[in-house]
Amino acid sequence: MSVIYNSMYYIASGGLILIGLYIVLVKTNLIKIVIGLNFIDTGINILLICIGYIRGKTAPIFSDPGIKSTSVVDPVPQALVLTAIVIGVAVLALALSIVIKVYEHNKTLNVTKIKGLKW
Amino acid sequence: MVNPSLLIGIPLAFSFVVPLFGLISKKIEKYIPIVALLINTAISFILIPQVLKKSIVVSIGGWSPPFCINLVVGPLGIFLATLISGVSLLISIYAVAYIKKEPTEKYHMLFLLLVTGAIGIVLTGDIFNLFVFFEILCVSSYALVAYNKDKEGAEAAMKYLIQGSIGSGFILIGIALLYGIFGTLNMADIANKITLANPTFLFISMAFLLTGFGVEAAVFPLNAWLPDAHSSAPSSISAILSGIAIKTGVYGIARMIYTIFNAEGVLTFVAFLGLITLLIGEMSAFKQDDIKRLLAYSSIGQIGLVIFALGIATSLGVFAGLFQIVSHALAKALLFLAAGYMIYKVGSKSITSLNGLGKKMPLTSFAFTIGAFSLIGLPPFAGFISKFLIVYAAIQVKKPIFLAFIAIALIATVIEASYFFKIVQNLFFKESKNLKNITETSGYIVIPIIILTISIIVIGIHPQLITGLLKGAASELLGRGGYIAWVLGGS
Amino acid sequence: MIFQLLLIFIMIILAIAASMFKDLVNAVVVSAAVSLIASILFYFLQAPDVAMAEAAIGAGLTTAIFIIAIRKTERYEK
Amino acid sequence: MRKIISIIVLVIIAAGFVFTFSQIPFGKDKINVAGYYIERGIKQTGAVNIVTSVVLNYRGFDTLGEVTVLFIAALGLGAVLFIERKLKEEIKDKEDKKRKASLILRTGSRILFPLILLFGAYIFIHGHLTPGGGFQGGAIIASGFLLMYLAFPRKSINKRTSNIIESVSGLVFVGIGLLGLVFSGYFLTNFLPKGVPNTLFSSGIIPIIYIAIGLKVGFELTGIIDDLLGRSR
Repeated sequence: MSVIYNSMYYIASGGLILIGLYIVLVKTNLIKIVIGLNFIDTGINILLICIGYIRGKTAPIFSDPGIKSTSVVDPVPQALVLTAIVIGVAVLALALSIVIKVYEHNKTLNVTKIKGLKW
Repeated sequence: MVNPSLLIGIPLAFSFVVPLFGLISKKIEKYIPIVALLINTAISFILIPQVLKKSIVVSIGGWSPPFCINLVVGPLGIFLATLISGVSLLISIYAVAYIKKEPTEKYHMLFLLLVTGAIGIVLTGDIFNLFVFFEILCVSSYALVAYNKDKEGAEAAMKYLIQGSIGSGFILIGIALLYGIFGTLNMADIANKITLANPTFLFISMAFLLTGFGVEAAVFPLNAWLPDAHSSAPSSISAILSGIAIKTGVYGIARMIYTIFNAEGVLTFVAFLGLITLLIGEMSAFKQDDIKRLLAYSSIGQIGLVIFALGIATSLGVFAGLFQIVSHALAKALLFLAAGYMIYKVGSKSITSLNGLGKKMPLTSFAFTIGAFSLIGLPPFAGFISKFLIVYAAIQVKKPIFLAFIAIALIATVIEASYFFKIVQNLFFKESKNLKNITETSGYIVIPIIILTISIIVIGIHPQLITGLLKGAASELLGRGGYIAWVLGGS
Repeated sequence: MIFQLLLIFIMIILAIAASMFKDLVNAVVVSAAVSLIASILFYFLQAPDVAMAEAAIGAGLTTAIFIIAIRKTERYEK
Repeated sequence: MRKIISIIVLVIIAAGFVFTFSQIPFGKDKINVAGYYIERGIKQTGAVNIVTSVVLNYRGFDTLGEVTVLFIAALGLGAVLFIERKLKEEIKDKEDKKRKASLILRTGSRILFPLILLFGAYIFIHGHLTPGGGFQGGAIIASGFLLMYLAFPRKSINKRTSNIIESVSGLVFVGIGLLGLVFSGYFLTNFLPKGVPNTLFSSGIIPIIYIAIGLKVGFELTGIIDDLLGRSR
């Protein structure tokens, strides 16, 4: 049982990253590809938070005087993930604006029908 | 003492200021990048002698490393920062007259932010901060590649964005794995503890990081985006992407391999990859008909040469690689700027349409020729010294495999020479067809072209101007103990 | 713990479903649900700040941006 | 063909994940540098929320970069989707005739809008005391504006004002960093008095920066939505 407990979050993050990569590599619709990039970001964020988690400890906020400094989880990955989430949404918004531009020129979102996007 | 954090703070602050100046007058905003980058170049020149005496480590926020983000201004960092500030200053002068398409104020802000990102990458001493600056560089280049808003630009930007995002995702995975095992993000601190971890674990995390930086550096299997992105961006942006942005990817690779992981085992493989990149780049460039695509493929080839030189990993090899970074940055910026000006005048990107331009635009054509000769490696230009040194360093290693590498590198140079000679011949000795009223105007476009030409010749004749800095930079890359000691204070 | 396991299971299933839908609006709504579940997981992992950011940015605004983009382009994957 | 190659690549990456994740024990205490922040965070920065003190003080430079990335995305989006003014008016007229929101949505959002703004402001002002901060608060403000966009298709924010707010708040962030350089020799130092922890007026520069970030993020995200909808004036 503890094996499942210890690995379930890792499976979640690794699974999301792999599904995202699969979408990006295999799917042909541009918006689908952007959804895939979004999944990759979410997966990495879960991975980072998992790394910082310590069993049985609370969030690193000392608003209650009873919380001791030995009983909180690692705050650094949380700070990193905050940064990563905002960067993710920024890239995503830019990506979608470029998708709209590509659609205006080609009238399709299918990468196999767009000459410049075949790879 | 000037604080090196100004090198990042000034372009950032000036790019935030642009819209406020836009309220006063639309005419001022295009000069702001010049002012900001002029200050930056001045600061980096002031810092060079200080850094050569003793490397500067400044913390952001006032705590001691490894507990805060710190900037490590060693010889390598200040060398690249000076190169970035100088080249982008020249490109920003070019852009004053070149960029006419609305919204120009957004172009100038994005340009300044791209430079901020590049300088941040080479100066920071914290691996997550490196990722953040890497994203600044990448996101602003995605936007700038699509700046023309035409069909090719949008498609190239999309391709670049998808591959770049996967690359930066891989970098972030690598950082997460390193944090999970070491509990720290400071690069010197990680380097200090690197022997404590499982080697296979380290290899996998290094593979993630190198793949990520490899996308930006356009190493062989990851370079599908580069020709499209560089050829469909506005020419000033092609110049900065080819001259500066790829180099930051190379810097990332070098920093990871030499300083953090100290991975001697992969160096021969890296040299091999560099060589493949060189060969593929030059062979594809040979077939091109579009001048900007040709230059883009040639950039791939030249970067392959840099990576090959870094893979040699003797002090002369690394020195030669860094020299090649300088000569390629100057020459390729010059070529893209000159080609961009010619395309702007002629209105077509095809090589044959440039026939006979040598008589109509003597100065630009002459500058283009100098840049091309420097890239091929003809004396007395800067490219000659770097290519000669790379070959010499590879011979000195005395491993048969490196001699085989040299043969391939020379073949690539012959290919390169043949296509550049073809263009130069077209420029000067072919009859012009319909180029009646094309004239060269003096002004903002010509100034950077002249300065770049002069600097290529000057460095070619007096290489000792930069050798001191480059030697320091090479020994910084090879001597990782010194780097750790600067940051962590002798431990 | 069973609850968290269930959430993770649902999340993976939803992510796979998002890759299969031909209707992009469905795919986007499902991916918003993935973000929402991720935000709940962040809460369980003692990261309330991140949970809040993921819920507001990842599940809320991202979905809105996607929907606007789909409205400007086309809805069905061909 | 493409599918087979992709699956091979994915299997290799998955194998890498399995090996590396098994090396990092889940739920174990592996705090190294972070221990310093947990022990001294409150004394050194005055913020009770350690995540906030890490985000804005110990790793404040990352946050500056992150704000910059969002700024770049908003700029780039504006540059890519830039339309000439004349064309814009035509598109606007066409769209207006098509859509009109229902009465419930209009009235409801009119009531909710100030409350959402207030909530967003609360979140970023209390960033150093409770979970939340500039990014979360900014996103909430932006979602308030999104609601207004849905309810009133004819109206849009004044792009000029929002640009000025973005620039000024960005400058406040950089300016505070430079002030720290002036006062104590380090960029982004917390040079203001720290106050009593767990009260609103504490922890020096953190609340000021979070207010600047909150406004900046809020208006940038609103600007992104506005540009995507393509009807700013």
